[in-house]
Amino acid sequence: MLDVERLSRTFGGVYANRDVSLTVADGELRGVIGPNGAGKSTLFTMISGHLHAQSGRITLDGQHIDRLPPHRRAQLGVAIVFQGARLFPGMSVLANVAVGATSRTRAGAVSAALRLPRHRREEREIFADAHEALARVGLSEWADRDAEQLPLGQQRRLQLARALTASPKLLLLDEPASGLRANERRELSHLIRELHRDGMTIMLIEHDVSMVTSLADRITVLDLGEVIADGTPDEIRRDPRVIAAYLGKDAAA
Amino acid sequence: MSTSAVRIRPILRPVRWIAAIVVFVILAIIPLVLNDLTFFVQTVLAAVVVTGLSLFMGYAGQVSLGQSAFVAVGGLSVAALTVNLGVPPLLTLVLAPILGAAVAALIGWPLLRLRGHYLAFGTLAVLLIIQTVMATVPFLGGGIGIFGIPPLSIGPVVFSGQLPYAYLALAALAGAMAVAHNLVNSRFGRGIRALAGSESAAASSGVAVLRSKVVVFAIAGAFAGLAGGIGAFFTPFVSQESYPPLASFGYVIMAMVGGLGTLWGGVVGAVALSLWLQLLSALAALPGLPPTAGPILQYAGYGVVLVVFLLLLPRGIVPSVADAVNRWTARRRPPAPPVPTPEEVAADAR
Amino acid sequence: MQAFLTYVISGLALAGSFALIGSGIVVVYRVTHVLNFAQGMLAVFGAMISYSLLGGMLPHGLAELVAVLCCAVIGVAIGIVAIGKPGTPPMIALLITLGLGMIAAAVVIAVWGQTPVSPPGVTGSVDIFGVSLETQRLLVFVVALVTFALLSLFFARTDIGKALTAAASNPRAARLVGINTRAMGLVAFGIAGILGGLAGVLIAPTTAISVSSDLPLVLSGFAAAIFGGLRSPWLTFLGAVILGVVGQLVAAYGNGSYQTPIALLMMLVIMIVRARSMTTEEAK
Amino acid sequence: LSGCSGNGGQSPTGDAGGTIKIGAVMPLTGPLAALGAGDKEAAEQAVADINKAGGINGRQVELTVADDKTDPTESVKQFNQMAADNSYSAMLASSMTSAAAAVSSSITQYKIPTIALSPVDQYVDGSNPYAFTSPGNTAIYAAALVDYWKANGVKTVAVAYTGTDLYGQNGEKSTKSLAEAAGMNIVLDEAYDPAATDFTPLITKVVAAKPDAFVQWGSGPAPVIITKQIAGKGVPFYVTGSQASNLWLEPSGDAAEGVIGATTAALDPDSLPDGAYKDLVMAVAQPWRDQNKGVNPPEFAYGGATAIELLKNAIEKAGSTDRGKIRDALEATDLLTPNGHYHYSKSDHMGLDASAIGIMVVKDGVWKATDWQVDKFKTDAPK
Amino acid sequence: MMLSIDDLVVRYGAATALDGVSLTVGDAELVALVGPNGAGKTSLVNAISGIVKPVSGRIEVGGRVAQVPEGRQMFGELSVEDNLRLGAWRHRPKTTAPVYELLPDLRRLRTQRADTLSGGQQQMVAVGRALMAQPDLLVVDELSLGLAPMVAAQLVEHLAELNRTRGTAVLLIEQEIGLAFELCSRAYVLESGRIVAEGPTEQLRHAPELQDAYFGGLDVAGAED
Ligand SMILES: Nc1ncnc2c1ncn2[C@@H]1O[C@H](COP(=O)(O)OP(=O)(O)OP(=O)(O)O)[C@@H](O)[C@H]1O
Ligand SMILES: Nc1ncnc2c1ncn2[C@@H]1O[C@H](COP(=O)(O)OP(=O)(O)OP(=O)(O)O)[C@@H](O)[C@H]1O
Ligand SMILES: [Mg+2]
Ligand SMILES: [Mg+2]
Repeated sequence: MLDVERLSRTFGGVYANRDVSLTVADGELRGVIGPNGAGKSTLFTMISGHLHAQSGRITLDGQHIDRLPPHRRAQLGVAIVFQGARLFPGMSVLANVAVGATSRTRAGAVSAALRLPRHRREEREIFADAHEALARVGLSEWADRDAEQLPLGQQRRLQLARALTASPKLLLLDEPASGLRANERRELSHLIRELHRDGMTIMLIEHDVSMVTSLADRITVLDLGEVIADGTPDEIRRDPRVIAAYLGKDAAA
Repeated sequence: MSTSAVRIRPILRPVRWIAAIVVFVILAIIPLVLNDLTFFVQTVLAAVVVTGLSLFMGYAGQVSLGQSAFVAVGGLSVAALTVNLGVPPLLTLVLAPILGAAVAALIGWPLLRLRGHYLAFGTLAVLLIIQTVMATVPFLGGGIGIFGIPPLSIGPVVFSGQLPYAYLALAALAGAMAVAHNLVNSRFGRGIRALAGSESAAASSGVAVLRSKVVVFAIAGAFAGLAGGIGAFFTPFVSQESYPPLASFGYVIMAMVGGLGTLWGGVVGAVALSLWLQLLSALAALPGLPPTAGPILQYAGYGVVLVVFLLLLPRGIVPSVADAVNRWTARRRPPAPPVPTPEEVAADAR
Repeated sequence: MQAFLTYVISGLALAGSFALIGSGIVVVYRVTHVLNFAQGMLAVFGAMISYSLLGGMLPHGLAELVAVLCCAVIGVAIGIVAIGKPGTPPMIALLITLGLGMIAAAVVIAVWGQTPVSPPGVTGSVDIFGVSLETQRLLVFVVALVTFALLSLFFARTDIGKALTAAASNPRAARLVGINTRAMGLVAFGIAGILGGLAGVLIAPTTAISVSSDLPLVLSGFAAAIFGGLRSPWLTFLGAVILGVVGQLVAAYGNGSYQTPIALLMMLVIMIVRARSMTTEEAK
Repeated sequence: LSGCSGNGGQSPTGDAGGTIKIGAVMPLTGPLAALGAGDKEAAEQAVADINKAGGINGRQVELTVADDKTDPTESVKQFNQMAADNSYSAMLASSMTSAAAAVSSSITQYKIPTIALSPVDQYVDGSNPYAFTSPGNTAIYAAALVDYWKANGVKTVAVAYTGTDLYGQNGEKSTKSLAEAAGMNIVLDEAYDPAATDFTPLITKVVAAKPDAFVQWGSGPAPVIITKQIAGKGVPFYVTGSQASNLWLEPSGDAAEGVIGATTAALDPDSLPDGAYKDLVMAVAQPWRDQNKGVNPPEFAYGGATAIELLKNAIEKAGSTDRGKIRDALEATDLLTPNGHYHYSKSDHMGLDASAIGIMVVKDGVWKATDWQVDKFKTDAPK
Repeated sequence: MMLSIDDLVVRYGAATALDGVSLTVGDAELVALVGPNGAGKTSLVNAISGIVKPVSGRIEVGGRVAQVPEGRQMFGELSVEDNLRLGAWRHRPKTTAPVYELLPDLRRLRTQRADTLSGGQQQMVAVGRALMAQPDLLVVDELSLGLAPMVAAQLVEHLAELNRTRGTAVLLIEQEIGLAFELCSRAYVLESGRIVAEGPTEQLRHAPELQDAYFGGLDVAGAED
């Protein structure tokens, strides 16, 4: 499915990612953890195409996507939920989510300007999907609100809904649970597990270790831009390097 | 800043259509009662330009301080081609918006990569360059300007006099607004608005950031080119001085006064400002004023009203009115969308 | 060769005047994200006031000083209207400065009429590498150079400079740490006033300034400043140099009519080339 | 729709007593504002005088001046609004050349006799029957200059001009052709950018070319800067009509001393031989002097006044305010004005010759006739 | 009394975010404020710092306040060092050494532009910047947001430390209720704009209405307000 080979990126000489390699199998749920500044988000943004790698290659379903701009990768089925809230102010929650469908719809400026029937049909589909996605993350009754007015937690879910309307092949989640309460995390976990069950390939960055370990099939651990461990949750929990660099003694439990 | 169009739609949709029709009927009657249509035609053409500009500024969130450049392109393609090459008028009128769009795309494609006021400068620079070229290249008027532009004609029918151009301009405006309206409420329009909010998020939702921006800018350029083309037939004279930078600033002011990112903002802004300026020059022309009084009156009148207006209604006429209407309807129809605090307005603009 | 040197040096001197106008635009933009279109008018005021004062009572030096101080006041006044109202978006503020520029024009016409003026400056000329350059133009260049040195030091080294930048970078956070963003904005407009006045006072003797000089002045400054993204002093200076030198060379070896346009085109091309390299980083 | 049919003149209101309405469009704001303001003041003064003297054919004259903001499109708008109103009998078109040219088709459409306050070459040959122009075109200025140069043994000439406007372009053409015809050779011929603020390259070339005469055709701040930069370089410097006012004198200051200019013959009234012409000039100059502490009026002050004079003369001759009749009367104009002696004809809608131009020199900050000119006036001053 | 809020009402247009909230923080007291998304926590914080104007109610502050705002609010164009120094804009001394002591990760980033930092790094800067002001009352909106667990725990320790040594009072908004209750002696529970529970953390920990929402528990009820 996704194959990342010796990916490197420096900023002013400092490595944010160094020879990062990992392979995510079709339908796998891959956890990515590591201390702050380890390079997790950098890795995601390079996969989603917002940041160019200086060396290494990224292969999606056997196709090299290194040189493709973000929107082309989105059209190939890569969706990302960013770490910070990045939504579209001045648009309703529903419209925000509808934008997510852009990647898999075709109608362009011309057909829109002329209101071609094909365009009308597409619009109906898009909004149907948008509503469904909102329902899934439990934001239905916020649909007509102005997105920028959502409290933080809701903004998180909004982004998730936006990603879902793209019905992606590969879903990148960068700390989706931060700012959520225990029970909200539980719901989120349910949702992610559901998507996983439906066969979606997912990569998940989280600092809530218990959440990652309970969800992920495999976990990749980054530190200072390098992969220091890669394995099943149990292996990771016991790995001394990981405990030293990230988990800390007590958290290992 | 582009919120209001979205906000008023659910509440006002039926009303809007009726309103639109009424307005255009009125606009269609006016030319029959006026005895000189120059003011009318030039105002409507300005509205066409501003409709495009407002679409661009409101959604791509950037400024074009040189929109006259594309008006000039439209004017030139009509003037130079008909007079110097004898191209059929109708054909040149078709070319005007196309060339306008092409030139816009040409500068937009590189400069729209940059944020901030780069495009504002780029367009302004292009305008100044075009002006010089027009002033020096004989084919484009070479300082003398281009005279004797033939009247527009379709087959045997010749558009002589002012009236046909008044309706041509109105048709152009209706077309421009229809296109703008359809675009805004479409997948494409949402994409544009989205990338004004967060380019990275828009891109990863599949929005082709650069292309979308360029397309909107080109559309604005097309509107400007069309207006320029019709204007060239109407005046019928074109020279470098026909497209001064101040006119460009005027378009931006009209767009803001009317309200960015709203369908009617362009029209309202253009009409409001044109009327006010017309009133000022009328006052300034009153006999018996001391020689300097006229200019002082005009500058001060323009400046003071502009400043006061912007301070009182920073979001422009249409959005403010729309909000008022919303609040009014809200009494009977909760839940109303909350009005943003000044912070949000400011935040939106950044 | 000698001729070439002449053109280049005169181009540099010319750059000084563009840069001075640009500097004011940079200061205001950097601190308030407002593109101050009244900057040209500030220069016009500087020229007019110093002209009147010199014609009247005051001696050289003092007259210019007073003129510059007046401009500082005018600058602050502009600032109060432009950004005084909380939450005024930059785009609106830009148009407000445009409007204020018109009001200023009305004032200038009322007080000084529309006849161009050119207050007396430093007379004579100096030799640089055997190239004779009007002393006044040399003065403009030197002052511009010093101004920019001070500006970049001010922004890069001093706490107040940092606070000024912070005010625009994130107004909310600025307020949280106790920075008074509006006061900062007004300080910026005040500085812009001084720089504008300085420009007017210094440039006027080499040319003829009237109320209609406003637009050409602000455009040249804008052109220079945009090169530094409206925020970087040194890039602004570089932009000014390109405008000035390229312009003079075109006038010298090409068709004089195209002096300004080709200089502008040059800037555009460079910016476009830079744009391509910037794209990826901006995307993140 | 009176707007389209343009049946202007035949309207009944045309002759029925009442005031005679004349419309004018001038740049009162924008770059050329100072020029327009001067024209406005002079024209209004002339109208006031006419009305004091009992008006035209016993009817008072009402002049309406609209502002075209130095923008042709605006000029057309303002022009049409008055031209479409049948109560207006005649128009003055803008002091801005391209604006005055822009209204060409409106003039034909509304068939309204119009005198341009700027030299519009397209109007000179009378191909547009209703359009006239009052200022001398660049050709007669150049002719006067070349006469002077011939008389003073000038062999080599350098020309600089604004390549981006008519005044510069035509000025350069006429100077070149006339000078070469007179056996002089053009050692330098440079276009410059009117927006430039430093002319070192131009000056350097001029100094290197060592011409006997260096003339520049342009207006606005550029000529001022050139004057300042050429001063003291030992090159005989010549300017033209556009510099015959404080707009150039004032800012140029000391640098203007000794500069020679080809301007209207009226610029230095006292140098004129007594006679009809001097009286006419004085009629304009005296009130101006009284208002401006003894300073002589600038060239354009005569322009505005003259255009009114020409219309007055025509309306009197026509004995009617019918637009068509006024036009015919204009074409038959043979009138001595402060601006020179006008002979409008079917094929000449400019009507002046070189005798309307005088060669002046700046002495102590004011324009004075050159001694050569003073002699010349004795034989041929406008009469 | 370091902070006393009395019957505070905040509205956004027609929507009411805070509806008669009263809350106090004593000198050198450590108070937690918890509640679901959209409860109004951030609105409360913004009201304290004057960013939103309350419709009615009273807010009294008894000393120097510093804040760790929601969403980090970096000075993007400025370096980490400058961001920290500006935290003490109003006060001397401006030495940043103590912050680097506390958050060693930041030391190597001191010259980096703040907008290029990783999420967690920005959070560290936000905390460091607030500490620079040496406040009497520290208001934190989501302390652990985006921080590695170890770092978060360490910061909580430091706050306790500050409280002991300098008597710094803290109003802590925190979703990781474990952390919050470990640090704080007293807590308020805010839901859809109203205080629904208040008291010593020991008691609240066992309060049934908090069980499922903030601690383990099985119920998966909707968390909407
Ligand atoms: N544009 C940039 N310029 C310089 N350094 C950068 C830039 N972008 C990222 N970095 C650095 O690269 C490193 C990795 O950043 P990244 O955002 O990937 O960390 P992370 O693993 O996501 O951390 P966190 O858990 O806090 O989100 C950090 O040290 C960051 O400072
Ligand atoms: N600018 C705004 N305009 C309109 N409504 C707003 C605005 N900001 C917040 N709200 C509303 O006020 C309520 C409280 O929001 P607030 O951000 O204070 O919640 P919160 O407790 O901080 O949530 P979170 O824990 O997710 O940060 C929410 O219903 C939100 O929709
Ligand atoms: Mg991250
Ligand atoms: Mg919050």
